[in-house]
Amino acid sequence: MDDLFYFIISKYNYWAAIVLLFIGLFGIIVRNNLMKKIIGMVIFQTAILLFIVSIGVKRGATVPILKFSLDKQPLLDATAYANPLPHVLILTAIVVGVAVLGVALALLQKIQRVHGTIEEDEILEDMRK
Amino acid sequence: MTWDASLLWQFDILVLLMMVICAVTALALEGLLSSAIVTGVYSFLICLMWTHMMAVDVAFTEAAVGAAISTVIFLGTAQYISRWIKKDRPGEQGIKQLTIVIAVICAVMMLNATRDLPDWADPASPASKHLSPEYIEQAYHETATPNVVTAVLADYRSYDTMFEAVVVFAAALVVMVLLRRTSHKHRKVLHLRPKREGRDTVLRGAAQSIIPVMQIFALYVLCHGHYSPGGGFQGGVIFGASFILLALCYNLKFSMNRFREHAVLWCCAGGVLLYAGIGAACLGLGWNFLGYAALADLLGVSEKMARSHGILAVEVGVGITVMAVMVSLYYDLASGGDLEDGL
Amino acid sequence: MMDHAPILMIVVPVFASLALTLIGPMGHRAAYGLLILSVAGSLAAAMATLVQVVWTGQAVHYRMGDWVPPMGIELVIDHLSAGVLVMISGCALLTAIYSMHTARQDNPDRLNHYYALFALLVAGLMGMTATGDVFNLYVLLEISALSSYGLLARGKGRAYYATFRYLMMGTIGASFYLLGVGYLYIMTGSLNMADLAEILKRPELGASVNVRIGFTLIILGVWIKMALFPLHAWMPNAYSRAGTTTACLIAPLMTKVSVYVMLRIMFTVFSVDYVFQQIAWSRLVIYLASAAAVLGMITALSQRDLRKMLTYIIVAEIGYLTGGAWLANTAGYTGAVYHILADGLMTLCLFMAVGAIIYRTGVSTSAAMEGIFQRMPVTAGVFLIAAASVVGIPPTCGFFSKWYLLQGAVQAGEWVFVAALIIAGLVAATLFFRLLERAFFGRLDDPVMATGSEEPHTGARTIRLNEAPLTMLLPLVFTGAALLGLGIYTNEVVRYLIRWSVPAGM
Amino acid sequence: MILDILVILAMLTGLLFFVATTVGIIRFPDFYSRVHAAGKGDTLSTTLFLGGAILFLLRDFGTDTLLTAGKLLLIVFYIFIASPTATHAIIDAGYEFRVPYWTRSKKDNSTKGDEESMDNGFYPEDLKG
Repeated sequence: MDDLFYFIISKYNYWAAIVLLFIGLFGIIVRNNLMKKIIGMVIFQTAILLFIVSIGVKRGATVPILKFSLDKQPLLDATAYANPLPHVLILTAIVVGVAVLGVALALLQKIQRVHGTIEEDEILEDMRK
Repeated sequence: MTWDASLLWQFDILVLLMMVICAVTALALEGLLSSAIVTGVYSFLICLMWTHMMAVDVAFTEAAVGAAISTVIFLGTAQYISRWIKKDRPGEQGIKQLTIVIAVICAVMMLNATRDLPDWADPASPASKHLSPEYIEQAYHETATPNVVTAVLADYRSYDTMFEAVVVFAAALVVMVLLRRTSHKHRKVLHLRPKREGRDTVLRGAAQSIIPVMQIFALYVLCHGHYSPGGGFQGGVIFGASFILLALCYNLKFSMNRFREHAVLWCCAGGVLLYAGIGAACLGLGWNFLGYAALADLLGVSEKMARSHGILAVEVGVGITVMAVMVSLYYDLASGGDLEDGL
Repeated sequence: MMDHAPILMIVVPVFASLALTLIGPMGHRAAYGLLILSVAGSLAAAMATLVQVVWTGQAVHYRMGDWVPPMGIELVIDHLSAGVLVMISGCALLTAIYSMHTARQDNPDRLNHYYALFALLVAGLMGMTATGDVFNLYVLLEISALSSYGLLARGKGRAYYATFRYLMMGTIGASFYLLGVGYLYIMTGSLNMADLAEILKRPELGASVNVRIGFTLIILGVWIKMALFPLHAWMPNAYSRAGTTTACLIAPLMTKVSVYVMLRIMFTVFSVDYVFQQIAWSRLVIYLASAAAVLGMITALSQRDLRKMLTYIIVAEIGYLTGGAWLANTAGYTGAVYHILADGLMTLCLFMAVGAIIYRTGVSTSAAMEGIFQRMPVTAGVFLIAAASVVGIPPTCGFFSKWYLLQGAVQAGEWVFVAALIIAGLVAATLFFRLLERAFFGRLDDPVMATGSEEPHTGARTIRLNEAPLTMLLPLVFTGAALLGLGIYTNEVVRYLIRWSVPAGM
Repeated sequence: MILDILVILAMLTGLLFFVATTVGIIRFPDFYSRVHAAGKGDTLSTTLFLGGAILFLLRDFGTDTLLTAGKLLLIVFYIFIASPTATHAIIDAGYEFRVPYWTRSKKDNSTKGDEESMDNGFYPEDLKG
């Protein structure tokens, strides 16, 4: 029982990320509305970010900002701070995500103007004409 | 096999569960506005999760970018498209169903494979053992920056960060090329935009009291990034958000009188230019690209302090670009590109 | 300055794009000149690096900010990437020169922003090729992707939906790549390619299912990006509806750079042993590649729109490249790498020639080819060379890459791939023969031509020379000559460049 | 000791108001009263809860705790300004678009009326919520 408990609490974070990932992918594939596809894309991306940030967590570690002792010396114990590298990667990835989102929404407005709809099947019909 | 109580797994599971619910709701709702708002809620929850994972810089960025700016540009777009989705028609769904089956199989395989992953929050995992201790132990001695994330972001991996600024610059450029002042001849748009005079005293009063503080706070976040969570992105986004708030409480024209179209464009490119220019200056001084230590002689400080100053300078560059790009995206997306009025 | 060539070839186009944005609406000529200058600078730096690499026989390393590699980011330019870098900047320079008229035609407004995105795309592709860091590759992948969305959406009407689909697929591909990098990072703790390769040699990681998932996700992401057969649906519409300049720039480069990334991940980050012994899907991949080659060519045969036809030819070529890379022998690898260079030039040449024809006739279906030999003899001649290269006729480089691929396939005993190569070649021959027949014997008084020509048609059968403008013709002729030149100097290219990059253990 | 009791009391009251707000948002019949519940309850409960947190921090009095308490106080202050303003803006927009309000006679189809009214227009002020 203890083992099972330990197993669950040491993996649940990855499970949540993978479940969210596939919820997002499902949204992109199945939904017919392009706005919903974009929302699916956002969820898909953030799920990956969640997965990568969870690599940086260490038990008993705190925020990766160095603490100082009373005589102004930094406390440089690597186990005391969370891993900063995934945070850096994800900062970059978040900004990339919002850039892609902006472009996708601009395209969406253009599609609405040209085709008069943002439902995928109606656009395809409109294009066949 | 003891579990440290400092990680509240109960709290985590609750937040993650709520995130899954939000994700499903955002995709299932029929109103597009509501799904945009629920996506914002999802972003806030992920922020909470990240704060709890000790990734404060990331959570800060997600709060400013994911929960605030993304929601605003979602709503800005929503006014030009229909508010409700139509029910999916039955019909040729064969390929979609096949894809879903494949996706579910992949999901099961990946969930199964998590058994082999290092345990969550294990201090002995490869990622915690290999590169990261060196960053934590050396960053302060080499860059005089206590916030290790800032040091890694703007110095060790500053080449990435430069291109990150280029990415947002490219996004602003693409959106501008796509939307701004293009002809509206083909427009079959549901025009739902309400007339806004901006005469509401309560809103104005609140904006007047909040916006200056926001801008000061943004500058604080930008400049204090060495010592606390924050830096160029977060500061830039907050500064940009202050102009967006101005546009929301008054109107778009009012905000554009204070931050003109040309100035926005100049700031977009200028920030990246500052960043890449510092890199090139280091190159000119005989070091490699973005080797801030080259600035030591110029500034009359030690190499360590030169790196610290270099980090500050590139953070300012990133801040300027991100601020201008957020404003530019808002101007274009909220007004449908004609910059007349919107949201 | 020689030491800094690796970074200069990436940041010079970035500076150019900033300048194009900052200076504001300047004359068309100034913007055009600035673009050409920056891309030429990039090409010069790439050439210098290539010479250095070939001369010393060693990879050039450039440490960003003087940080030692696993901590900082480094650029690594070895024989493979040096060749691809020269190909990218060369193609970009030719397209930039070519764009004098077409870019202005496609972009009546905001020409400098268009050129700024052009420069950013070049910077992104160069950066992807030069980098030695897997995460940095993701960032640059997104730069090239974002700027290509902007460029493709400059096409008319229906381009928006096609671009939207491309954006969705591109984002899924890039995200898969990022997730794969995340899996590798969680198992190894490193992001530097050389460091990763070192760590991944450990036997316990070789057997790990999560490393395998990471590899699969990265390869899947790259396949989506390069439009390998079942994942190619986004590409034909996106490319065929773009403006001429955009198509000339993106069609040859984006997919080839993705193939390069696949090779990099397979052989630099992972190893030959891992990919072919531990993973062992090469049989399956070769079937996919064969299907891509045959079906791509057959679909191309059924297209009426010229550019759509060329896009399906790219789908087929991606099949050749992927198949060659997964053959697991030196000949196949040589063929694949050589074909990256050859196919880049071939595709560029075809798209330029078709662009010139469309520019003069205003028609984009195969009817535009009617009587081209009389009207545009130079363009038609270069088109003939490019067609010969796609089919694989001796003096052109297409023959040699196919020769190596066939040799590799026979050595590996992959008869399906051999058959696919031969069938695809025959279909390509049919396709181009049909076109060239119309081009050679086509009648000028075809009603389609009457509407397309610039002056009202008089009904006379006079042969009016109506060649493309010089700025289009020069790069076109140069590309045609390069196709022949690359073919003639095959031995040298293989001996000095490709042999050096063959991964250990192949 | 007294401080502890005060902290617990403030936080509990805050939570109670949060629950009341949630119940109000779900149970109230029309747009206006729901927003009213959200605006009022949210502001008060956040204030109380953060007030509790400030008191908790000030138990061990020092420069850094005082600084943190000051920051929290600023957050309280700005929520106190922003949240009612947002509520005001939403209600104002609803009023301008003539969203029908609930009366006792319309009790049966009140929810339906609300849904229909949502269709009438777009509320830009939604954002500031």
